[in-house]
Amino acid sequence: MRRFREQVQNTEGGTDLIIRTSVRLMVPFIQLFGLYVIVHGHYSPGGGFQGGVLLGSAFILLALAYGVEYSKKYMSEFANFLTVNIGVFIFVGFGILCALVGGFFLDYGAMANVFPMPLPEWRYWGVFVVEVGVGMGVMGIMVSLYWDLASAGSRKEGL
Amino acid sequence: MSVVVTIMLAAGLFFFAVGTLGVLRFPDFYTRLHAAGKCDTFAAILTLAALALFNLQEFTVENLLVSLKIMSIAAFVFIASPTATHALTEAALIVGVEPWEKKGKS
Amino acid sequence: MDQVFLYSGIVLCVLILFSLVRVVWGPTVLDRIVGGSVIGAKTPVLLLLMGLLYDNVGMFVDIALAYALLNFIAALGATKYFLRRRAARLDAGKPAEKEFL
Amino acid sequence: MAKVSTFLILYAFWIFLSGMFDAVHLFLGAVAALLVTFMSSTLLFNEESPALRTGAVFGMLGYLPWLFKEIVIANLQVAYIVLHPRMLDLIDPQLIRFRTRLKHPFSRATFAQSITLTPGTVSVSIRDDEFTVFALTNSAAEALPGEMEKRVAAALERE
Repeated sequence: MRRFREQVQNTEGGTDLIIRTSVRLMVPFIQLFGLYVIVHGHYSPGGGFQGGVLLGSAFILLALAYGVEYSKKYMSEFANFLTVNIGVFIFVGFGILCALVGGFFLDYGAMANVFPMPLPEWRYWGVFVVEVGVGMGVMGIMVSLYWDLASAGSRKEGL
Repeated sequence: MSVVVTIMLAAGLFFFAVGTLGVLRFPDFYTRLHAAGKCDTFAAILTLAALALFNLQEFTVENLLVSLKIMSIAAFVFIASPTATHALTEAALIVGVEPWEKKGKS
Repeated sequence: MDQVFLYSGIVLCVLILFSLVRVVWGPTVLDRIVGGSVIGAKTPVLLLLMGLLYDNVGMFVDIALAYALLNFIAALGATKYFLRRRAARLDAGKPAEKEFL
Repeated sequence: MAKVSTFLILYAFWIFLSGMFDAVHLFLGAVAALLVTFMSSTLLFNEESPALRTGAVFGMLGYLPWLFKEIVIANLQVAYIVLHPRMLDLIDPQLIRFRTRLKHPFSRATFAQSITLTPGTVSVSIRDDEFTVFALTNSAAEALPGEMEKRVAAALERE
């Protein structure tokens, strides 16, 4: 038994086929589930934050199985940067837009002043836009937090 | 229908109990993983199938979709649980957790 | 039928309590991870039972799906973390710690 | 081809996740499925995966019932060992290694997962074409690779 263990230890760092295959099969469905949670935030538990966490965890799973360097093929650092900033921009920008047209911050009903649509419709679409923004921001922050913490700042290797 | 659901639920709970007992009783880490990996997968699939079947009692489209979701949890567990078991075993072997060996063997 | 679900939920809670023994007293860190993942395998079923008792399965099934998923990531991540920590200690010339194993 | 089938599978998954058939949600589902297809189309079907061949799908359908029967046997065996009062007499843990004839990475991963789920064995690692397996009892150790490898080969490696 000891001899076997030494042999396994000496070949450390080999490709781990099992984890890779199952992660590869799971990740697209996890991403779709995250998007579903973001879109259906009104009717079921969840919303922007939870969906963002699920989307981010899909990329974290990819980085765990394949390494940070490989997972950047699916989510480059620049794309991550863009995602975070556009998400925060959508959230804050929509809130301030509501304030500019005569309501409070994030007061979706006020948007009816500029673009006539029934009030419940505006509530629905306002929540939807803000949740998309929150989801993008949370997802990007989760992924970049993982990259920084797991590779001690170098963003090369990962766990 | 409800008899079948009850039997499947009871069987699932029995295998959950076996898995937990195995995790408590086995002598070392690797043998514990045997109990945890196998019994939990099978018991989770059994209980989830029972709940999906119960949910289909009144057959509507909505209930069918919820049952399909429950079965997708089962499919997810069916792929994920052996993977986690494999990762834990390999990690323990690399880190060097001492295995339990039968007395009288070299 | 609600009675059956209620008692099943109670049995699952008791089993989770027993699994906690392994989490608290497990001799090695990896034993604790196994205890955690054993609890995590029972929790989606418990959530669904709760959903059936409250007549709101459609809501709880989403939570159960997300829980099963995050549980898998937690087990994988913890495993990778301990592997990496050992490798880092060996690279720094220190012996691999025995107090956790 | 791979992208189209990924999109179709993801869209079907979305429809049964969502459960709403109005135009807005179907459109949002199409957008989400396109987004995921764009992000990770090389994950679900790539050169490692034989899943695009229809023969492999039917082979898998034939293989799963047998695997399920084996899982039931495995659980009964574990239950017998756990509930036996003198458990330590029954078990004899040991590591074994063997070479596999399977060529395809996907079928190797399937084989490893099946080993983990079936009686008395947990797969430890795959290095090149060598499997390391942790067996709980002597009889389980002697039974490998055995019938299961033949069945996996028949299911997935038919050309």
